[in-house]
Amino acid sequence: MTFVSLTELPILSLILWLPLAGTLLCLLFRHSNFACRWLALLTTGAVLVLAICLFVGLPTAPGWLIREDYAWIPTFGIRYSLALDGISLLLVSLTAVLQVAAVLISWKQKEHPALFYALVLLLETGIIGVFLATDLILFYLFWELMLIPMLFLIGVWGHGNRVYAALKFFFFTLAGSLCMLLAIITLYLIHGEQSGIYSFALESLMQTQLSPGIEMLLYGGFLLAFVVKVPLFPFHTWLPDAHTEAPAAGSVDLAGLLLKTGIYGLIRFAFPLFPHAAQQSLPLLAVLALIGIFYAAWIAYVQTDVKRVVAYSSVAHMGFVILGLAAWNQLAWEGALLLMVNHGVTTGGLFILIAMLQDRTGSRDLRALGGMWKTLPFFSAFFLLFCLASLGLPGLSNFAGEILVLLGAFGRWPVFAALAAAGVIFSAAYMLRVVQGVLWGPLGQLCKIGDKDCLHEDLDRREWLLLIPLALLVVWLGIYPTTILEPLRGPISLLLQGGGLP
Amino acid sequence: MIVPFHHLLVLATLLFLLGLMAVLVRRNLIMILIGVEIMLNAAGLVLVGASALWQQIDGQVLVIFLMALTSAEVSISLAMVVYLNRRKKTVDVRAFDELRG
Amino acid sequence: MSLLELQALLPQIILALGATAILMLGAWYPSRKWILAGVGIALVAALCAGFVSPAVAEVAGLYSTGRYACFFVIVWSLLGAFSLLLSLRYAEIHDLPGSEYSSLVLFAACGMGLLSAATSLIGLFLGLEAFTLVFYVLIAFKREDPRGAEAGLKYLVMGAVATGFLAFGISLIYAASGSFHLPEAFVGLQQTAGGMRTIGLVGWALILVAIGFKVSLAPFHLWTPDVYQGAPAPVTALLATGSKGAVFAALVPLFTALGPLKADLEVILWVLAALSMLVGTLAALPQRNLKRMLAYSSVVHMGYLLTGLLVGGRVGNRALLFYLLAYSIATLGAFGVLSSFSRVDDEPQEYTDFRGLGYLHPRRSSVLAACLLSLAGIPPLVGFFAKFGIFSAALKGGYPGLALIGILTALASLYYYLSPIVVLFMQQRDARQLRRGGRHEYIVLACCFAAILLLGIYPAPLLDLLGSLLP
Amino acid sequence: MDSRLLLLLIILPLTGGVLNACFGCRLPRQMRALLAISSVLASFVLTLICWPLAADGGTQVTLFTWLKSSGLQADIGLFFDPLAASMTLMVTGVASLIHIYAAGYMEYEEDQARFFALLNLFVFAMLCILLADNLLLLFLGWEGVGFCSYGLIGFWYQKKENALAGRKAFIVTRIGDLFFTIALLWLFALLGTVNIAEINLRATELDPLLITPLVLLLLGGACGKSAQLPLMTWLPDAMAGPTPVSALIHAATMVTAGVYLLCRLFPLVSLSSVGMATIACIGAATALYAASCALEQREIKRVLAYSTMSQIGYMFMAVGVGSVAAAINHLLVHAFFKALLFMGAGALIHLAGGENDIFKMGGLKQKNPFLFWLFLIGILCLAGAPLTGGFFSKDAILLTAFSRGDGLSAILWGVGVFTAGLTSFYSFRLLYLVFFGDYRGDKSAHHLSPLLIWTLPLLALLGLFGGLINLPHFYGGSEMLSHWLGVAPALELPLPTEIGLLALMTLFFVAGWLPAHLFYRKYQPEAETPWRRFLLQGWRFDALYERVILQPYRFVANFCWIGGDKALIDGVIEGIGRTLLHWGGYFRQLATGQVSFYLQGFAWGLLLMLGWLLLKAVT
Repeated sequence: MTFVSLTELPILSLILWLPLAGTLLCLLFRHSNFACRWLALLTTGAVLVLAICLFVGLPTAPGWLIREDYAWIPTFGIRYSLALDGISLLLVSLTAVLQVAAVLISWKQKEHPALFYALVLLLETGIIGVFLATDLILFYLFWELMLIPMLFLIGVWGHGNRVYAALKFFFFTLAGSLCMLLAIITLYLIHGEQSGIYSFALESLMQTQLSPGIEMLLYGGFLLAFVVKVPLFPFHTWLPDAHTEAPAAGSVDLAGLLLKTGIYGLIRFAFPLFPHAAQQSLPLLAVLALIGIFYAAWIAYVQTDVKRVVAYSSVAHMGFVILGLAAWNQLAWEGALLLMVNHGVTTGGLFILIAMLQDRTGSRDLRALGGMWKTLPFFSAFFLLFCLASLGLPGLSNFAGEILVLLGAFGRWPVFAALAAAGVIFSAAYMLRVVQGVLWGPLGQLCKIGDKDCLHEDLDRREWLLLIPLALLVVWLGIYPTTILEPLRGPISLLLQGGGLP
Repeated sequence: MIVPFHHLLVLATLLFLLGLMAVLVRRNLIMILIGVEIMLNAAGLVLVGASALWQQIDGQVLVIFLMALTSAEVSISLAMVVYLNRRKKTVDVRAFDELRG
Repeated sequence: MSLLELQALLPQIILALGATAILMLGAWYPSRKWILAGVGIALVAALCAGFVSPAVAEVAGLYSTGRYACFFVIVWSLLGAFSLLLSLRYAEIHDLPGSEYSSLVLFAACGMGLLSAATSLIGLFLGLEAFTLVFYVLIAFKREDPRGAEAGLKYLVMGAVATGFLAFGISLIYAASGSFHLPEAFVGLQQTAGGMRTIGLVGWALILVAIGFKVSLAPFHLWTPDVYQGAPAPVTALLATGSKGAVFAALVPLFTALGPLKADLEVILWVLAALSMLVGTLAALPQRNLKRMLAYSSVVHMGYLLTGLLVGGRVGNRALLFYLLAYSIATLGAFGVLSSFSRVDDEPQEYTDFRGLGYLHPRRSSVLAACLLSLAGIPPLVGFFAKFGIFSAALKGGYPGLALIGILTALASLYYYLSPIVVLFMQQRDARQLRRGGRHEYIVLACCFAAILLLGIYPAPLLDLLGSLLP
Repeated sequence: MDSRLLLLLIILPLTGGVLNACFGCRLPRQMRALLAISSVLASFVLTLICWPLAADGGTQVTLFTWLKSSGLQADIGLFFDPLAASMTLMVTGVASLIHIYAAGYMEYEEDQARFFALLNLFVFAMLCILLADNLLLLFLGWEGVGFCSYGLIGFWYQKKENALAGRKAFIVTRIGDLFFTIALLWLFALLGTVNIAEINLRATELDPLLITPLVLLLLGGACGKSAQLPLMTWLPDAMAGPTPVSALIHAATMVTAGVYLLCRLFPLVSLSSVGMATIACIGAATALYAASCALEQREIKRVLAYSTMSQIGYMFMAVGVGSVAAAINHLLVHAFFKALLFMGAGALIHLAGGENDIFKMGGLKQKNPFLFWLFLIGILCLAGAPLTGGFFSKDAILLTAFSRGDGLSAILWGVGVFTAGLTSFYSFRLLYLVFFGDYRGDKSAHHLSPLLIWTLPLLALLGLFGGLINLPHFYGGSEMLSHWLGVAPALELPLPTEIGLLALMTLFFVAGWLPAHLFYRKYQPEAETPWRRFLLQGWRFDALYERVILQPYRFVANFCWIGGDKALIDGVIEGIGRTLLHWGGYFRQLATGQVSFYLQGFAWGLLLMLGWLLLKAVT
């Protein structure tokens, strides 16, 4: 597929609304479990195909690659404008991949399957929308659109303390985003008064002249919304609860995608709109990121719930990403975005594996598990691989991102980078504790040898299908990250120059 | 105008306050309704006076409307009083506090 | 009053005469089918308002017949029709007399139409009282229900006192300015000085008390939860939407005409708005009764609307009207679901009644959830753009404090809006029997749902329309 | 010759490892071992073929660019120079032998595929360290060997201690890696490159003040991997792994990676005299410490583990006193004889029926005299018996230290000589306890695969004659290795001094051997004394670290979780929520249900409004 033919279709809209169409169809055929799950798979698969076409077919250029722009609510100056550059392309692709995984991992969903798949698809629309929108209100719309499906996914299909977790997730993120809404409106009004044109378009709003105080205030609003989502210490406490209680698909989406929307928001909106305030905030971001790296790694070490460990590890990894952003140079940013994608794949994979584990043993408790390599060797091999990737073993995906972040960050914050490197030790500590608790040792309390319940089945065909691509991705991104770094280079250098847009 | 408007205004205000006091202080439903009537009549008084003051008929028109309205209101409220009395054997408003919180 | 003026007031007359006719005929042929007839009459009135262009701009110096007024006549007529549709099954299972009920609702719609069209204080008074009197009856319409009677009593007493305030306030303003007609009344008030001006302002304060009661602004809101709880669900729907909306619809031209006088009232309105938002939110937080929660939440919404009113101007008023419609649709939907869930013996109100209902009745529960989320202002539902409009108007109009309070209360409001949703979808299913609804209810709910969604995704036409209605 | 052949060096073991990992369980049993052995053997042959490429400053070859960003360029690129070549030859050679040995040793294991996959991957990672042309690739290998070591130590994972030992090894070495990482980051920040050759070339551009901390950081990395003080606690525990693993990873190759790193970056390292001194001191201290611990160990592999630590201490000392050739020479010779010793120990353990404790062995000489002779060669090399490979290599180190002539070097030399005596003592203690006297164990011998014996003689020869590769002129040698590596030959000392030192060394060897001969030739049970227990437990460093590092770590972690996350952050946020609900309760109570009260609301509202208007009218 060539560049020209791609742009002739409204391909961005297509990729954006396809999942929504899937949602509606799922609700329509809600009485057939079979139809719903295949619909969900087909839809996410179609999105994946489209995303791959884009990824392969589009050139690596710094600016927007494709744009769509239509009037929507002229009264407020809101436009339906979508645009895709290297960064969004990458994240949309990640979304497409992980959503297929999310559908596959919930293939045997028994409770209200139609609603479940519908919500997963709706979530996909929301996430892709966030990555594509360039009108601030449109962006906000998708930003909030992600919340409701996630709320339901956690609240309805979650584990034990799900309602608490769901509401906590919802309130944390919403508190942040309402601040952002206020800031967006203020910015819009200031811009309108200055130029006479009331518009929410990113390009226009970037031209706004702001006094330092106001800029800082508005930036604070944006920042709050995004760092809660990322999440940065001390706004992270929703995450362990949400990740832990969410069903598998929910955890995958949360860790793999929702956290990324926060980072994306920072680099696409918060930084370019308020360049001076952003510069001033970098030390703060770096400090918080560093605290997060340590703090989360420490807490992860004493958790007994596997999911909780992985959840806290996400906080630590996101700390690395933010540290990279705070370093504000090409190297660190490329690393940060790379790490973001890598984290999506590895943590997504881990959550998938934990779901499989829970399916088989009914437990996620490190104290009760153990010796899985004996009964589930293939599962265990994958588990080990993803854990190693997560702890940053060179040659697997996360390392490439982490080392770039550290190399870049060292140029600006040598001490912070050196300390952050220490975080890698802690990540080894808690990750190996998980490996120890799940794979090694004698068979856990849950099963004594000879127990009939203990004869777990190793991976079935669907699970192989699910894990192999992810594992390949983990290795591929580890040894040949150029695939991703290449398209990122141009957009990042544009963003760093402060222009941010072509 | 024989009576200065200010005097009338003072009288009406006093009437209104009296009515209001009745509404606030009394616990008997009938008494409260009578208080309301007094308040409305205070309004009527002002309207008539103002009508005279401005040499217009509009105020008096409203007074007529007011009277019609009062009668309608009274008929409804008395029906309600009868009904409530039949139900709880009392016209003390304090008895009706099942809905709260 | 000429024939032309009658023709100009045709929609309201259709409503009033239709109501009378139904009342009369119903005495001879008692049937619940009269409710459907009422629906028909309301629709005819709406059509009439939409397509028959009035010959005169103002009727008797009381009512405007402009596009603004026509629009609201249509809205309230439709609301009346919807409310009647909601009542069809409800009246049947609770054995309510059809013709009386139908005619009362039509009268109420007529009164709301008149109120929205009022251009003079007399018109305002008459319109307001026309539907207030109707509500005295409607709220206590379920005679066998003690809660209904108590609610009726409370509304009656409070309403009567409020009427007293309103009448006295109007009379004071008239005394100060010498006119009931809107621009003149205020112009007169401005020109007078000293004592008379003070009297006028006192009159305003009294009117604000009455209005505060009608739309339940804090601290005049205390009746709201009790009455909502006691009244039959379809009546509550009408009460929560029409009776408040019509007042705001009337206040828009009133405040536009207010001119510089507004400065005197600004602080009072500011405080009322802020207080309503805060008090309503806080009181709604611990509620476990859906109707009472919606009552308190309506107090909050009135605070938002008042913010829009305070900002005024084209931007503020457009935001207000949009918000008003968004609020009305969502509230109608919510109460519609409630009334469709009601059975002979019970009407679900407590959250525990809704446990797990989401999977028993997925469609209606979804509508309820959508309505609640729209009220909370979650995109892509209409409530979002409504709130967005109000907040941006507040910021633009120089009320960042109110915008901030608005944002904070919107955040807190999610707690009480989500609670019923959590109960509906995230708790164990109750084994209790189904709650079947009627076809007519489904029509209303479908309309509400569609409106919530469509207006949420594409509000541009409605915004343009509202913009064109405003001067 | 096509330089791209070099790439095959690392690709072959990688392929073998990956194939075994992915499809090993589907392959027939013999195929797994065969695959692994052939891939490593092929690498060995290839090294020999490629040998000429190392001459003339070496050959550089790139497979593809791994990481490329502004200013950073890290290739999957190899640099084959004499240093790397000699190490590669040793590693592939020893690894081939150990693979063959392992095929016999692990004959009846269940999870052979995992074992050989990890072993092959280890060779791949080790070769990455040796051949990497940039620090990032080196780091990849560095962590890779760490992981493989982790996996192999915990190979018998069902015993919890094994897996824990693997974890300990991984994490402790990772602490060292942290310093290495920081050094890497810093070097990149200073020089803008991670290419090793370039760093060495441009090291002189660096601010002298910065070089010392950089060298210390590199030393930290090396300490972790090479089990030097203070990061040495993992190595004795690592003996939980299968014996071939101990032989390959924890004796011959991985643990010497630290030495290799320092040699690789020697042009940089040598710029800091403080750094060099620290390296030498750490080496000497570890040598002494480990030797003292080895005196009282009861398990055969732990004795060897401490001896390894001690010998690596010598190598560090060599680097520290500036003699790369001596270090590498000792590294190579040590690799041969230590592999020999470990593999022999493995065979002995089989002979003793899986028994580890040397006090429960004894008399094994009769069971397998051939093994005894092979083991004896290893012991002699370790103890530094004159004219063995171990003697020459160790002597070269001490000689260099002595010849430097400053006070510190003298002390180092003294420690080295004393440690040599200790080494001699514990080596013979081991020998006597295992081979002499009567069999004290109660288990019957396992079947001994011929592979377990016949891989040893070659190593024994290499160990015995390893001294020849860098024989000083004094003995009539030509210092081949020094020339090959292109470093300055050792200093020539006056003849009498040389002879005096030689005599001294011999004296210390005998001084070590004699007491061992007296005490242990005939077995007598030993009473346990606190002193012995102290040495047995490695000076109780584990307990110290537990108290000083691990317990506080757990405390902080728990504090952050319970005090920070739960109590503080969640507490504040939930507190806000609860407060709001609480206030809400008050506002809710306002709706008393009493109409009169509601009406008062009207009155108060009105009053306030009127009050305000009045206030406004007045002002």
